[in-house]
Amino acid sequence: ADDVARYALGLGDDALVLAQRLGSWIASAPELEEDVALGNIALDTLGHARSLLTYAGSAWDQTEDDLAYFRDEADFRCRQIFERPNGDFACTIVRQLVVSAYFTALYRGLAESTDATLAAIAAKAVKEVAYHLDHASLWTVRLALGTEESRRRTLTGLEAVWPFVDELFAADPAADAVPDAAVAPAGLREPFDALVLPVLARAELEVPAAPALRGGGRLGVHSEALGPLLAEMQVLARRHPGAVW
Amino acid sequence: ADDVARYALGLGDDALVLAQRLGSWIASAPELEEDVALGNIALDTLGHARSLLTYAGSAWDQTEDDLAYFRDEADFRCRQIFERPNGDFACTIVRQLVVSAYFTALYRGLAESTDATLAAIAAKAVKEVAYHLDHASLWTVRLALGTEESRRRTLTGLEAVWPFVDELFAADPAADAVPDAAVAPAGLREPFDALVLPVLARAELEVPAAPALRGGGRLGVHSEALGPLLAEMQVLARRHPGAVW
Amino acid sequence: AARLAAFDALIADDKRIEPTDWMPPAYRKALVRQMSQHAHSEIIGMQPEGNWITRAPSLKRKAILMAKVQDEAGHGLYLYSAAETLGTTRDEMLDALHSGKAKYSSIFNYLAPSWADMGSIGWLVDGAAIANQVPLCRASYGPYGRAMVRICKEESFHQRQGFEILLALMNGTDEQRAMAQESVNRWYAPALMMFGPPDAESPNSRQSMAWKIKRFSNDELRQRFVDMIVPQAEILGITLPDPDLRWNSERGHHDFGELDWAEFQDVLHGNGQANSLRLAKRRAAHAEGEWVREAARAYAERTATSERM
Amino acid sequence: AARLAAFDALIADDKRIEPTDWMPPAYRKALVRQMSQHAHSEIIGMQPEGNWITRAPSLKRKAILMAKVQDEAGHGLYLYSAAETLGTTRDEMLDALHSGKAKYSSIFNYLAPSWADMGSIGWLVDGAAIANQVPLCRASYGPYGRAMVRICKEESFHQRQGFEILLALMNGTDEQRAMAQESVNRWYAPALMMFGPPDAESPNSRQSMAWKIKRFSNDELRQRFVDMIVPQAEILGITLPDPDLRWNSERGHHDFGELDWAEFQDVLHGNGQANSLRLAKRRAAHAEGEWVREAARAYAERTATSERM
Amino acid sequence: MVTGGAVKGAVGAPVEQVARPRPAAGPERAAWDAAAAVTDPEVPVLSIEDLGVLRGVRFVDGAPVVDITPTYSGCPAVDAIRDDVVVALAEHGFPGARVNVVLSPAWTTDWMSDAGRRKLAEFGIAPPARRAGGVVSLDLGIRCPRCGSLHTRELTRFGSTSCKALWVCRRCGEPFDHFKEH
Repeated sequence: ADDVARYALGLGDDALVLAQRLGSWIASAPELEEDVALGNIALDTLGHARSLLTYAGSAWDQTEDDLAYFRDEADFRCRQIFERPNGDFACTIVRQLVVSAYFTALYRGLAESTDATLAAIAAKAVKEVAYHLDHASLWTVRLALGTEESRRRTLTGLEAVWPFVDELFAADPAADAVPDAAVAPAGLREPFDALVLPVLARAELEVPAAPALRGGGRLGVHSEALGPLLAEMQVLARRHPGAVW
Repeated sequence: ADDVARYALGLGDDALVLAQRLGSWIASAPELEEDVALGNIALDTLGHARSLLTYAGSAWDQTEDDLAYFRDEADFRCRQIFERPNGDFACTIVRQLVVSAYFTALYRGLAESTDATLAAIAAKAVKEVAYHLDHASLWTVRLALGTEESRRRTLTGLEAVWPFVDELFAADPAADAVPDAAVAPAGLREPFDALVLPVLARAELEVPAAPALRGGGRLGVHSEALGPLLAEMQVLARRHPGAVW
Repeated sequence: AARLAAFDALIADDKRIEPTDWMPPAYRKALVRQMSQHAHSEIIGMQPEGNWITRAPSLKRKAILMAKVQDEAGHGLYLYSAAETLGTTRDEMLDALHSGKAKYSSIFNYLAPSWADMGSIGWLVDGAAIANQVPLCRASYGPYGRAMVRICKEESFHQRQGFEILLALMNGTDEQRAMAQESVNRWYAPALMMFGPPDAESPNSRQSMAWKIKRFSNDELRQRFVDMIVPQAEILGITLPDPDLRWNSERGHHDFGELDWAEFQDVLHGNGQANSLRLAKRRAAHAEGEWVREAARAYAERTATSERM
Repeated sequence: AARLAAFDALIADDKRIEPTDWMPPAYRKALVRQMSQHAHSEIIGMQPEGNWITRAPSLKRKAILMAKVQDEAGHGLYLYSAAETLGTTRDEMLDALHSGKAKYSSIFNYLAPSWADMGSIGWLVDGAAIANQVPLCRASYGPYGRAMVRICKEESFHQRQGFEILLALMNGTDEQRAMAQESVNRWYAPALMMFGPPDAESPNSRQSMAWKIKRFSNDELRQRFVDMIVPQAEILGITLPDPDLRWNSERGHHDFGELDWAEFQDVLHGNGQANSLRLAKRRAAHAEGEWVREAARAYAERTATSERM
Repeated sequence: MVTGGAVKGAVGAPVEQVARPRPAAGPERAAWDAAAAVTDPEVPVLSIEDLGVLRGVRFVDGAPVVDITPTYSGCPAVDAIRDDVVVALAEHGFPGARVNVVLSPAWTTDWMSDAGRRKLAEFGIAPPARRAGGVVSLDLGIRCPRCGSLHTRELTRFGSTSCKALWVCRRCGEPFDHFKEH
């Protein structure tokens, strides 16, 4: 149970940190429809985080809030792509394209997990992330083929996000420890490519040549952007230790 | 001493919060010269904050760091203009124009204070803020008369900043309590106008018509931007209470 | 004249006017004004709460707050669409908002610097909004009335959540209780002023009531609201900041103190805590999104063209 | 040929080459490469530290860090100006940086996620930089040598401040000590690799030494650095993460373990922790500043024109 | 082999069975009926039974245990429903109820009862279409709940709550919510 919990923790952190990023779009989106859409996607993602963290915490007698609010940066296990600042709308959309495709592949696989709870969480989530992927795909094509400026911004976003893609499929000791319950990250590359590459082709975008960054989020190595994100997320809870909200 | 300390605290908070804002420009300025300039101005301003907070704290047996890191939002006494997010370069420059003119008027007056420490701090600071005012004036004119885009941005910045101007000259109970040591805020309006209005005229900018906001920073009423600023500023110090750095 | 008579008859019968029906220009104008102001309030109202999403102190509260703000965006969209049936486009309404010509609810010109404000906004502000809006479910204009039915149901969930936030705080530590009380102290009077000036000074109200766009007077609604929140405040254990507040058994209502209408006018005219902030943020979001909307237009045109070929 | 002989004689005499002197094109090219790389390193190097200014745990440390980052911007400016005396403009050098053609010190492709990294960067990274740079104060190209004299003085102040940050942490709580050790564990090997590959594998070095742009070999400088930091680590009470590190009384130097040069090459070729991050942030700052630079140009042109009239 | 006819059968009765595992009689039935009256706070015309959110009622050591399932992972109404179920049961003489949130099998709009669909339409929300063998039939588009026209268009797929999309009728102009197939 402890091993499965560690695996769930990594997945939960990915979703939590992404939801936190998406949450700051609200009331700043380029149109009202996108305020709704990004809010909706953020909420789904937060829902996945809550299910996963609650499950992880159940092994250690900790609540989702203990895990979200009272761990320090080095104890977080999110992969670095989820920590990326929002940037402009194009940058957020490209990040959403990548992570929604990754989630789709992941949750499809995880729905077959021998761990009944993970399988149940994934089976619910997979339907939701399919919508997120649709949304990101639609906008990627629109922005890439819209105006000169939107294309330029989409390219900049793609270049900023892509060096973090490889890390998604890098080894995860927590996954290796529970091969039946977990989905092996390396095996997700193919279904991911099958989801993302056709969208890039439709958008007339090439996979950037820039080399992959080293990553290491699953080992507690984080980009410099996570610290300030956690500072804001945790400030109120930590100011009132033990309080119930 | 307690009354003077309360007055110094407000002035110190103004400078501290502004320095924190300016500090996040570094490594993001539009040209290297401005990385240097904004860094320099931030550092001067932080220096004023430290002198004022150290002096305020001396009345209560507290260090500058006790005051900066371990007070909550409602205990801060900064006026709201200093809390304004940086926005783009034009917005920062317009804010700098306003606050540097205010500081110039303030420190000139304060250099005549009956309180020797305040007078000494002000006498030093007045020379530095004169440089800041020069810098902001130069850029205000340049941006206002540069390109169409830079003028548009300057106008937007001016409209965003100006509703906070009146608060600078609103009553401050801490100042009223020590009329000899303090500079009466209302008396600063005239010298402020004398410094700022000619710059606006040179930049062919009009004083915006938008009504003044209510303010209340000296009473602990803050804009919604201060909370996140403090979350980031205080996070590390609060994570290690009692530590020496 | 026949059309006007038909219109008046529909109104008198408590029947609904539909988009394709004839209506007096002044009726149409009043409706666009009221519906777009309502929509603007929803989207400006996202700001004070949106600002707390990243700092919500538990994941459950974060989820609830996200859902609420998303709801408000959805209500805004819904109301703009309903108003568009009157022949004014959303772009026109947004332009009026951005230029400062159109109003939004003055309540959002107050600041929300405390987490407890998420509770007060839900309990008091949404509560007052519902009290204002429930009668609008019977508004004579069909799309508006039907929109309000759905919106009111969802808003009452918001009010309940706001109440629960305050309840959790009042059951919490001393600091949390103080936080809740301090916040209610700030929001109580502004919430009461949300019903508008006293009836004697409210010129627009009379015509709106005649047209059954509006169903109760400002003072009636305000009284109803006070009567509703007093027992709720008792459950919370929170003090409403009005020394004159007491039960009047003769009237069968609570008496309450004079409100500071000068302050109300002040905020209405721009001198609030946040007026220019709210508008500046809205304008900035719109301006920064221009390239996105342009790209979407360009792409739509391109695909439309290629489909024709 | 006479000019080349004169140039060689100046070099042989340890005299300085000045901007107006003739110099071999390859010498000029090597200088521009080295000086601009140095300037780029200063400005990219602002990023990992700039990220901590807003969170520095005391006002004193905040001030020191601000001053340091500002110093780096100043050094960058100074070095670009010195390099411009060789006929290459700052814009050209920046374009080369932004397009990825020009290099900057690979050390900045490591992340600085901990406050203790502000100590390690000062003590180890600036320490290694100084060890690299002190000999450059005697570099044959006048403007470069003179720039380095000034820069080295300021950098040694930075090193001392880094050391003090670590010293405060090591004198602090258990958590602070662990923070310091963890950070030094990460920075030790990368700092040693700042002196470049082993002499046997460093092709550019030989020519640079002949021209007296460079004065000591990579391995000589690395040894000198290790000998310097070992006693400093003892004062700190920090463990340098190298089990093979020990004093060799025969050599009169410290022996130390093999470095992982495959990792070095990996980072150099883009697969570090932060390569594309650093470049993306630099590019973004430059792109977002375009309208400001354009406005300044437009204004300068306008005033120049009006002055002529 | 499943024939076309058998598939049709599967869309009818079996789906209804999964949707409402209502106990036939006894205290389970009484407790079920008490819980079934609780409404979804976000779509208050629907009871949690209509929605298919109520999954089961049993008694453990004399106390009722109610299984509910969330519609969407992030749905914040779950906490309110949980509280309301406890109160509703207590009011009907079943104190000390526990509410258990089950995720599997994942909720689907196919579990929404016919009564629920009718109530939604009356409320002005276009109900979700039934799937035939797991495939959503999008052939006809969404019917305007006001005028019944199929000449409608989606304004935004993401609506005020996760379960809804915003549509507009091209004929009568009415904006309306559509409860999305899920």
